[in-house]
Amino acid sequence: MTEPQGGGATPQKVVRPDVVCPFCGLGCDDVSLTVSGLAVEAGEGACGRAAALFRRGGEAPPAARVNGYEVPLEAALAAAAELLEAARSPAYAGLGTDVDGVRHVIKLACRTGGSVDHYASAGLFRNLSTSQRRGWVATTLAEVRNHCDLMVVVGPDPSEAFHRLYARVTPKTGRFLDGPRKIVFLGGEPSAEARTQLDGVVVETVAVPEGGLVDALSRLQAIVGGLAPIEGDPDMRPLAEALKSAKYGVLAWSAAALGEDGDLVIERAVAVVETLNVETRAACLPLAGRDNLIGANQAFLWNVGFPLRTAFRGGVADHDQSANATAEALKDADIVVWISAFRPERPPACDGRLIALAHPATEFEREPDVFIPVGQPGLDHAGLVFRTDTVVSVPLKKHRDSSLISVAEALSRIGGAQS
Amino acid sequence: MILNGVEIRDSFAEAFPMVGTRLIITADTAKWAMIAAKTMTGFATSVIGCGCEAGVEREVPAAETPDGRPGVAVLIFAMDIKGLKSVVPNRIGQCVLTSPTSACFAGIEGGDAVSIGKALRYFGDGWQISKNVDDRRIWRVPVMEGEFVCDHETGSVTGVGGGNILILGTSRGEALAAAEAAVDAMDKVEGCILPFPGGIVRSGSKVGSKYKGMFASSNNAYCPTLRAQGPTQLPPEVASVMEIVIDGVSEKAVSDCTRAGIEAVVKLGRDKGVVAIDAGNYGGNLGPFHFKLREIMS
Amino acid sequence: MTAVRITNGKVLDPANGEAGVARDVVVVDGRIAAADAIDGAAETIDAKGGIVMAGGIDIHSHIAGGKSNIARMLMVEEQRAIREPQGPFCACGGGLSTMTAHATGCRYAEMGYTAVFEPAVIAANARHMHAEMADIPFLDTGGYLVLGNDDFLLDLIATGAGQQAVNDYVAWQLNATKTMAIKIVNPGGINAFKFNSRWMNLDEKNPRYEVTPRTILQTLIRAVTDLGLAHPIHLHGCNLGVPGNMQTTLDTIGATEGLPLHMTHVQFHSYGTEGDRKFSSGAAAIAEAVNKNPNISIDVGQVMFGQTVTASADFMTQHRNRGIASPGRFIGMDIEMDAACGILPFNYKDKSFVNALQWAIGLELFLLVEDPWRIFLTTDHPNGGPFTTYPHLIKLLMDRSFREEQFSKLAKSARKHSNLLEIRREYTLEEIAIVTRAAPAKILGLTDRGHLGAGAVGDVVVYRDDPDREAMFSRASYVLKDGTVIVKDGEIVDLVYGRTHQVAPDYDGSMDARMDRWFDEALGYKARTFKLSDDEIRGGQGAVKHETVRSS
Amino acid sequence: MTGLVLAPRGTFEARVDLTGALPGDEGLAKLKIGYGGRRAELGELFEVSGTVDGRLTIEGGGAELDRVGAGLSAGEIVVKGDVGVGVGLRASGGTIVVKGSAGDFAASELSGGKVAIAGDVGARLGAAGDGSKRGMSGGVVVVGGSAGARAGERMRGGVILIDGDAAENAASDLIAGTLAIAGKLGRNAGRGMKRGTLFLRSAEGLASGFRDAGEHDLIMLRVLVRRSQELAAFLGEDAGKARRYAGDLNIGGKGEALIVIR
Repeated sequence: MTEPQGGGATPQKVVRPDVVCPFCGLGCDDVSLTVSGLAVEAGEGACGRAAALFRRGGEAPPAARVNGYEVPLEAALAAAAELLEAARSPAYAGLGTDVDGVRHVIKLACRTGGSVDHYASAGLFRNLSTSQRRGWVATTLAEVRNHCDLMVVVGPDPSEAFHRLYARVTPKTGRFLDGPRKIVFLGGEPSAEARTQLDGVVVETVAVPEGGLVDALSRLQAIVGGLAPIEGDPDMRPLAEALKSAKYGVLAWSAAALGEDGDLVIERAVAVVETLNVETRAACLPLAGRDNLIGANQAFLWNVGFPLRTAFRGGVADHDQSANATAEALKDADIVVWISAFRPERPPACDGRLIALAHPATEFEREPDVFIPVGQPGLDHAGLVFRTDTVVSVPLKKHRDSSLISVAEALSRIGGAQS
Repeated sequence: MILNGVEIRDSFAEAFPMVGTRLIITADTAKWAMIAAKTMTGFATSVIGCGCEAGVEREVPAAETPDGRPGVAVLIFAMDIKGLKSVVPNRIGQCVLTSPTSACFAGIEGGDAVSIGKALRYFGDGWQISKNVDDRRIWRVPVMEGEFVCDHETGSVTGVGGGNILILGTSRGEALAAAEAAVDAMDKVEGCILPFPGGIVRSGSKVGSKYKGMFASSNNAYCPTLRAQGPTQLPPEVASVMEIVIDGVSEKAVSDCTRAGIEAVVKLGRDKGVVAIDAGNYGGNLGPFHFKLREIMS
Repeated sequence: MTAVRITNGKVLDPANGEAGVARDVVVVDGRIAAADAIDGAAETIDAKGGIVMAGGIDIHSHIAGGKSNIARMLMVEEQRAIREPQGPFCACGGGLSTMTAHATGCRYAEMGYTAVFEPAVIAANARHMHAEMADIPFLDTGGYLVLGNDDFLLDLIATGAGQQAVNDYVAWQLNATKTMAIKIVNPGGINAFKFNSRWMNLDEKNPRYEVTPRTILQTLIRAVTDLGLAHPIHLHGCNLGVPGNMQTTLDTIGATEGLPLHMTHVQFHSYGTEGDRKFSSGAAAIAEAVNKNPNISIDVGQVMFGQTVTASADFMTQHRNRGIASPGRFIGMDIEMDAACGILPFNYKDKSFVNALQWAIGLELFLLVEDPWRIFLTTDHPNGGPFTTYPHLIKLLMDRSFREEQFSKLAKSARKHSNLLEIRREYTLEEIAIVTRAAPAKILGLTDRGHLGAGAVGDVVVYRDDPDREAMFSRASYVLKDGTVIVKDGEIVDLVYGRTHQVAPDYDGSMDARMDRWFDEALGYKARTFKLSDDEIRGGQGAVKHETVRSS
Repeated sequence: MTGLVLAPRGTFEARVDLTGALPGDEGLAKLKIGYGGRRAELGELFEVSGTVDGRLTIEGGGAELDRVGAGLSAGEIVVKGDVGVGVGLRASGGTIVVKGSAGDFAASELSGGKVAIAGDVGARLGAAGDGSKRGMSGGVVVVGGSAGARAGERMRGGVILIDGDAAENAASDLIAGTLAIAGKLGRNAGRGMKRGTLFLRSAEGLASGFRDAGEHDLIMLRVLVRRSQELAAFLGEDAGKARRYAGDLNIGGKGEALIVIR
């Protein structure tokens, strides 16, 4: 598996095939990484975004900093512990970490109090708005791949965020398909790259006027349910008929891309699927999974009982999706613990103190009070992340020796120093 | 007891508990409110044959009705709540829902609830709308003329049915005139209705019959033409008897009504052909309410 | 060396024939030793007036995984209403029918349970299951892998690949998912629902593969027999919850042809169609069949009244039931060419004819099946009710007058349809010890658990001998896990973690190549990504691997 | 009769969760409440005076005070200032009077009683909370100022009156109930409405699925103004005629928006 290259001062070049990609939530596991010392280059299998996110120069990672001064890691951890000890309302934000990191966030937040949210959770909560209220019939990537003869993409093309979506879930052939697969973009347009992936698939687009997706889906819901809604643009009758005669229709969307009314869009899409399942088979494919968002939510559910956007006060958890959203929590927080191990995501502006357990390449608008560079799960250390379909989780492995500690370890040591 | 020459016999009306409710029927005009009210209380003289006893209680001024339009209060009585729950929606459905511009509201609170709009809404075939304000639900049922508005339900009360007076007159004409005078006065008492035609029943009955299956039959002791053929309650000068039956929401209402009727008759006096006031009973063992005429008039 | 001596108690250890023997129980370094193995002990527990038993074992309780998380999400009201109090050993969890991992461990431990097995691990979700089980304190765990609706298997059977290939595949999956037994849920039915079939009877052909549930069942029974798994096929049969399914259940027993089969939550599979409501108890006939067929064991899946949430891989059935969800929510999922799930909140009411009769049917089964070694105490947590109702259930079994008092509260229509009052049997303490410990250990092949003989693990419980058996089994006086006292007077006093159990039967290496191809083509990712490694189990601790005939 | 009085001991440095602080609670000072990421005794943050008699007055108030009157079933709470999120959350009776403004989710899932807020309210007035199918189901809410987005979302009963404007998506997916808005509407009001009534001054801002059903003399209006003081004040005591818009017809809804003709 390894290909030793060169020698002497040049670090050995190692090619690691079939690396699992942790970023978007599709969980592609055919990425090839070339690692030379600390330098990393993604090759075959990596989409553009994965390639950019995996790429590392050969330089040593930055040291930890306190108030802008480089300090030994131990000192930074101690400083973080001290700040948290004094904190009144911490906000644990970002949460870009593996399941183990999330476990440790829960443990620490349980002690220090404070709210916890993931930076990319807007889409998740749009999905939850319906799944928690009324439920849904959903499906997973491989089911779509083999069963789905008609996929309706609701809203903007999700492959903007999930680059290899169609190659993964709607290849030209599927095990149970009798004819060609069809994909309808409702209120969105496939990107040029998406069209390439969709070679051999019948692609249609149904244009929807700006802001008209909720109404269009309302009409679709009404027609599928046997009602006769008012006429509107677009005419939803053909799509309703197509879905009713499909063997396994799938409505897919990327909740993050649906905007403020996304929850209403999703509720209607779910209702369409619910009604279709009375007579035929259909399912939803809700996509939202960036940087282990789903894994963080899953770990919250089994450990705390609540989804993300839960706050701890004196060890008691309280779930409130609006009050504990990062943007709201920041208004009240006197300290923000920013966690972003997968990518150099910038922390949001805040008035309080800032502890950053962040990707070494993070560029801060304002120097954090404590900066602890952390390793990337699936590159610097092993870990577990969940795929966007919530069922499958994928193991991440260590692929280089960087000395960067994991979020879990950093938090564990902060917690240890604190008590 | 003799008042203005009229004998108040030492008798009593024997009455039974009945379950009743009040409805307020409104319309664009008093005329149409009354038509709806009269229609829905029609054919409701006796529970024996009609399933209920009903009548107009009073006209309600627009300022007092739930929708500010002229209204009529009606009372409906049945033998039990089950019976009431069946006749009320049925009568409203056939006679008020259908009557131009009408609306129908609960006129009594408390007691077992009797569905009105709750039952009638289905006429709307899914287009009905409910509005719940101030913890009271109303239904709006679309009809060709506009919307039929109806309260969700009305309350009920255990009242008294079968209060009565008998007017013994020297002629048919005089007995009727006296009975009409009584009805005019009794109509003004709130909480009561006189369910028979024009408030008067000329065929006051006794319980039972020689024929199987007949629950009531000619009250032969008060039939003037039969006075030679058995025990009679009629002195020789009496040639005709009229009865007024009273149903009321309470014992007091029936008692007040009884008094108002007797007073009106007494006012006419013996000179106008009224011989005596009597009342129908069954010996006092059947009905729990006894309206003793002399007590009422003392 | 650490040693604990439990003295002055009466030892109730049916596996070793001890029924109330006054002797010391000594645990040395986490294992039970002979009473005279050491002089004295570091710690002595005075169990005066107490009953000493092995730690309880639940063979069927849905405690972890994707469906549990969906249930938690769906029942946010319950999570809000029931929060675990903060304490030195308690985390921030909560719930009842949707307990968090931590709360699950605590509540089981307080009742004296030390091992609980998750009966429905969907292969695609196995990694999640293990991650979650690692966060359940106190309990030994393990999962039963759901097979029988997976397209690969159905394809093997349909194409006549042969028993050997099936065996290799089953072994490959057990290794990959680190599970300890095979569960079948609605054989072939979940798969058929993906092709829009709404019903699946024992001899009905799958619309795609033309394979019947009977064939699937027989093939997998043969596979676990050939592989030498201790636990027989753990079957959730066809037609769950359907009136008249007792015949299916009887036919299924017939289909085993004498080979071992464990039938789970049989209460849900014991319905007749008699009476004006076309719903009646089939418990007597089922119990009779169980009594006559020593190859059959069952757990009951008792229904207990109150709010719960039902979670099952049986999407076909759950979808059929979606209209009776309370509160009205339903989540279903088709999963990865593998299985599915359906989660549906439900409120069992004693005034409901059907629910009341379900309650009675469960008790009838408990009381009519004669051999306590072949029946196990379960509510199919949380499907029939949360496991915290076990003490109440034990009282129902042990106390006839209490049972009759509860019976009198049922809907009258249901009372007329049950002959529960005619059954006089009361469980003895020994029988309770069998159905909650000794027998579960035996049916799972856990030779060092469920008893108090020398060499067994130091999972020991002391109960106060309270005539109110519900009170007695609600809060153990002492619970030891691997020799550490974790519960005292019904309260958690220490935090320890159990182990995960698995089997790893050998298989022909060519199955690896076949599975690589299958994953690449059908699943769209790599088999090597799918396979769990030892370092993923409990933070790298790995699982306890149990011997099978074909062990690696 | 002053009842219990809570006077803040100082300015709040973090959000205060007043869940459980209800009139009639003798031990109010010892009540554990959320304060930022901690828990504190109510008495640490407020000076508690007065006697229990069914009334609770909060002096000063503040936008940090969350869930004031949450779960109230009887009695009266008066806040002489602003409140934060969730005022009157899931209350079933009693009266809550806020002299200032309120945050998001005011009167969310209210099932009875009355909530009066003199100033503005945040988003999702009377709406369904996380995971709940239905919003406010009964009671009366009167807002003196304007309401944020999604006022009355999934509401299924009761009456909400907003004197000022309502931001976008008012009455989204409204199931039943009455929502009256005196001011301007943001976009998409009534979208997804299944049933229920909106009282508006103009149809501007109504979602695209509403259609004009013409002017009507509605007996119902005469009844409503006689049964509800609040609606009488809003609609005018002589209300009778209204222009009716039916919607949301995109989804086969049977709701209505009524513009009363004065």
